[in-house]
Amino acid sequence: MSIATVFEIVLAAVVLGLAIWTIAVPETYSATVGFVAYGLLVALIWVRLDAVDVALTEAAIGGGLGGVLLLGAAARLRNADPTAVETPCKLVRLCAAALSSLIAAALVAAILLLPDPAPTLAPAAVAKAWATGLANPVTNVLMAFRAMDTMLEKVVLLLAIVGVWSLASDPAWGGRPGPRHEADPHGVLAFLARLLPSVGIVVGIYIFWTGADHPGGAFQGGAILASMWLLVVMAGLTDTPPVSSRRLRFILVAGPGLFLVVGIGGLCLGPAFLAYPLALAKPLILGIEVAMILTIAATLGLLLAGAPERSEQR
Amino acid sequence: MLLHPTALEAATTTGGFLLVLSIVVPVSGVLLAFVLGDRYVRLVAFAVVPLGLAIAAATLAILPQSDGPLVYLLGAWPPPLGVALRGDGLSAVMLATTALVISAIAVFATTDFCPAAAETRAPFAFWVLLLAIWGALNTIFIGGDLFTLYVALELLTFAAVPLVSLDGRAETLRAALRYLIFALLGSVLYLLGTALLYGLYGTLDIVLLSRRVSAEAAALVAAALMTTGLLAKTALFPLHLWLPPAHAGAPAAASAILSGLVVKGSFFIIIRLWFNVMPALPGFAATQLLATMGTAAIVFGSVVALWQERLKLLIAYSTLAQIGYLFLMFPLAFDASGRLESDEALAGGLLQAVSHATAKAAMFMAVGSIYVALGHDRITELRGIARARPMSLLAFALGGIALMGVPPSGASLAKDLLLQAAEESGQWWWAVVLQAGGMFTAAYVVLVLAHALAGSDVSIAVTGPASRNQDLAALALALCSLLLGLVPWDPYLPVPFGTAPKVFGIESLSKLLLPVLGGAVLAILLSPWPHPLASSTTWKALASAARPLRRAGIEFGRLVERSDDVLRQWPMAGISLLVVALLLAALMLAAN
Amino acid sequence: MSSVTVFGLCAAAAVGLGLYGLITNPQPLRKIIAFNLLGSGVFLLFGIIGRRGAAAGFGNDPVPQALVITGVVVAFSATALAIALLLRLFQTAGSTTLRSGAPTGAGPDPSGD
Amino acid sequence: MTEFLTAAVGFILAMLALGLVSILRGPGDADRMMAAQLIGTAGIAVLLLLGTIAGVPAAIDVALTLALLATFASIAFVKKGLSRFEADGAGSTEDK
Amino acid sequence: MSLARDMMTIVAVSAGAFFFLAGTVGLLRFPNTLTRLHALTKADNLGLGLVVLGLLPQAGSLRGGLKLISIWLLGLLAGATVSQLIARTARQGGPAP
Repeated sequence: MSIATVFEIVLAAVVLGLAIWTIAVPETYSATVGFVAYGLLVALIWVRLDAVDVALTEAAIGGGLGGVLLLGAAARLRNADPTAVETPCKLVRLCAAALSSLIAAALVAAILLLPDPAPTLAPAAVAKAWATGLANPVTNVLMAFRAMDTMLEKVVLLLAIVGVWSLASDPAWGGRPGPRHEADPHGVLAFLARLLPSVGIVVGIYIFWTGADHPGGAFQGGAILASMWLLVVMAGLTDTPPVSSRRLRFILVAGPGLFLVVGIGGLCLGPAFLAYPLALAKPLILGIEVAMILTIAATLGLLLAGAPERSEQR
Repeated sequence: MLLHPTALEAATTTGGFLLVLSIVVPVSGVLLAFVLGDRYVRLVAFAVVPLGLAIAAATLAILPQSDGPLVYLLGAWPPPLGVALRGDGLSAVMLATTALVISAIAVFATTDFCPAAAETRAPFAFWVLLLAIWGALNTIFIGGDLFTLYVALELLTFAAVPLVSLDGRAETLRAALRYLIFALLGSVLYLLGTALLYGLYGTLDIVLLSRRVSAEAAALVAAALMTTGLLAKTALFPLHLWLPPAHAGAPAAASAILSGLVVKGSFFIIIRLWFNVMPALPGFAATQLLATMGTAAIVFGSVVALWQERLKLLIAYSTLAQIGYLFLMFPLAFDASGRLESDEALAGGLLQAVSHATAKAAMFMAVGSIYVALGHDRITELRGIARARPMSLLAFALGGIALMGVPPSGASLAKDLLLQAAEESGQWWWAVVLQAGGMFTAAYVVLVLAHALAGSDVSIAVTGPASRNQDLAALALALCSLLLGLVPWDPYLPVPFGTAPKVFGIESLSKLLLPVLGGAVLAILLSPWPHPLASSTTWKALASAARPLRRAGIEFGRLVERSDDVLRQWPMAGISLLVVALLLAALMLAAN
Repeated sequence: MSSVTVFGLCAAAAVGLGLYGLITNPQPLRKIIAFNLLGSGVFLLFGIIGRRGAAAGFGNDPVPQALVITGVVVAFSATALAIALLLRLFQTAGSTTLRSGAPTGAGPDPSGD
Repeated sequence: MTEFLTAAVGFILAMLALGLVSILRGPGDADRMMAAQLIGTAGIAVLLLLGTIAGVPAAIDVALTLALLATFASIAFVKKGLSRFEADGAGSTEDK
Repeated sequence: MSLARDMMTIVAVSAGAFFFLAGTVGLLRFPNTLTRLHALTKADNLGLGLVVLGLLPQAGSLRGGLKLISIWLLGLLAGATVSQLIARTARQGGPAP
């Protein structure tokens, strides 16, 4: 057994240990902390699997924004643990455990039975990369070959926003999402909120820009920008915009909107819907990505902020 | 006209752009409505509705002239790298149904969700989500790639869940959360199967997959997981814990969308999976399992429906039963070659889905109007509604009659086709279930009508205004469902020539009377509610004769209701889900 | 044991654990966390499938990677929506239980005919 | 060289696992937060080493992202912790 | 030249690993929150710093080196801020030191 394999086994064991802790621990807050740590470590697995684009996404979501989302909820639900009585009886849990392990076992069998050599689309993706002029194959798949999925996924994000907003109370509609944060303007948090975003914005834009040819992209960059914005909000230096703001709405649809416009352009003038003319492919894709990074940053930030709570007039 | 594995459509066909438009138009509507907000949301929706109808009509018109399904390669990239949209007869029929039902719902909802000058919450969310559901469903009906279907499925869920909790009451929030989490569980299982299929065959394109799949263990595991996930989203018994509270708690227009259309999305993907991707894989036993669950759904759904106090819950449970009815097509499609191939069964199942979509949406709308009129929807206190809201009650009745399978309704044609398939494949037991299903449907419709029509001379205080638009929308949809049997289906669905029902004659009379009488008997035996005619003397004589039977019926009903309560507990539903997945996998493995 | 096998086992275990937690834990927030765990298992499965398909100079097939990125975004939005619903439910009802308040009609005295 | 780095990665990972034990033990939230902080830092170190071993320069970008977002997560973490103590009436904090 | 670089890497990374060990042991063994915090912040910053230092010779490009250093700086900044916040929290709400 090589030292690399030992390392992989240790990594897998730590990750699994965290997963078990997350499921088994009685207290919700601890489970949440466990899951955040799990998210951080899964990013390591992705690097090990040579899927750096996914590792970036996982680091941004699993360890970062997702963690904050879950921790925030856990903190707000601290006093809501009266469900112990609802814990199913031992027999039910035993049944569930047995059946879940059977499913996992079936999955293991299926994984071990996967064919060798494995089918792959990597050569096809590389062979067609000329059409976009971008060297990162994952970006090519996301923005060209499977552009439809990416566009629909952005609509999913928009619907999540609509869903979250629709939970507002009627008087709060049109107001600002989330609680107003106030912090000592000379405190540590405010200090960090002034310093870190400048670094974060550079990193976010770098990750986005490098995504054309190396791992990275609009989503990962957008997630970083969103977290920086939230940091500033949490430090009380700025406030969330009211949901009725037309400008905000425009930013929220800019990404899928531009995607759609370019797609329709391809339908009317070019060869097909979502097809890019050869000479313009790279600038068009980058343009869509610029719109998308704005949309993603705003969407992710607002998803974390929650439903409108404070009405505009006050 | 159906997707066929032998013909590789490597190029976009003429008219393929219609497929793109059927996605792009509603999605643009969503974006536009979101940005404009205020009072423009409804305006955008009403601009999209005629466009959508026109696109669906154009698709229906152009498909028979094309010598295969319509195909559109997105970005001109051929699969497996790219994603194709494909529209066959099934897609065209579903596209048209969706366009029709959404239009009717839009008309119905104009007054309920009237945007004010200053933007308000509910109308904004409703109109945006309505368009989003349209876009998601259209994508599901024409998506040619299993992962695109996954994204569309999630789009559908994300649009449907907020509709449930639109009025913000605690119980609807709870219903929405249950729905969301269970639906997410379902879609993760679907995605799991997708991952395995990609690992096996290196593509997720439906046509390419259908040519590559073979009966390998991993493929069967994938099929079982995907099917189970979709069943959870379709709410087939016993995975229905989320459906009754979600469908009954939502505002009327939203319920109509959820019950009529949303559950059809995941059902359609099951059809694609079993009939198009892997017709040879499931095997006899797995199809029997699906139909058995369907039968249980019919019994449970109908009996529990008869036990409901509230009309909306009754209809929600009726949806449960009708979903079960849809799954009877699977064993009947199984022919001697060991593949899912029977055209009658496929056409019958899809027609049933179409009839249910139209009829159920109409019924929910009608109940919405009744609710507004009475201020409640308690079944035992419906008397007098026939005079106060004759149009609403008529829409409800027509929808119910259409669902029972009375000619010339679509359900009747569907039943004929399925019965024929049962006869051809020698599975007489499903013929029995098909007949019984019609009677069960009749039972709760008759029950409601009996309560509503009893004492129609009583005049009641009406709390809310009547809306002509709402009644017309409901009535139009109900009529549509009732007349579906007269539509010439053969360009789109493999309906054998000459099966169009005769509207008049002894045969059709028996088709009317059989379910109605059977349903009346069932309603009397199984419903626990005091009957409005209970004071008449003939009734008393009858009742004393049938007392032991009725008592047994009541006991049975109570048993069913209790077990339904248990099965709707979260841990039980979760365990059922895993059991279904494992059973399906085991049966498929055994068959191959 | 190759890395594919090790992480494959890890993925399957995450799926099993996620399913178990989703079914047995009564707290909605814990269900949401379990769903995320389940999802991450599925994404890992895509990851090892892509790893097996390493070719053309890439250590991981780009198509599954793209699918995972799309999937992660969808799962994140689902989590956000679920948590918003949960918080709103807690705010309105004062509890987070998912047990339905018996929406079925408790039948009246059935013996009355 | 690769062997040495892999061993170092394994060692730091083992330390990280031990840090997890301290998450399990608690006892207070402050300790859990510290443990999470440790995991974040150790995770970044492991990532950097991994990237060097496998010759994946982009791993540095992942580490950079992680460093930024882990900071953000810890702050949100502490902030939530603070608002809780505030609710307990334990005196004024960073939050006003 | 290459040998010298490798030597530096080995020494620095080993030292970094040692500090991680020290931090973890401190986290596990020290009696109360504030002392544990003390152990942790030392280990954190020095451990990561030394690993970064060790990897600098292997970075290959100026950009890579700059990124490495900025990661360390970010770690320092975060560690300092967060530990200060934790310390306040622990002093006010946690068990007495």
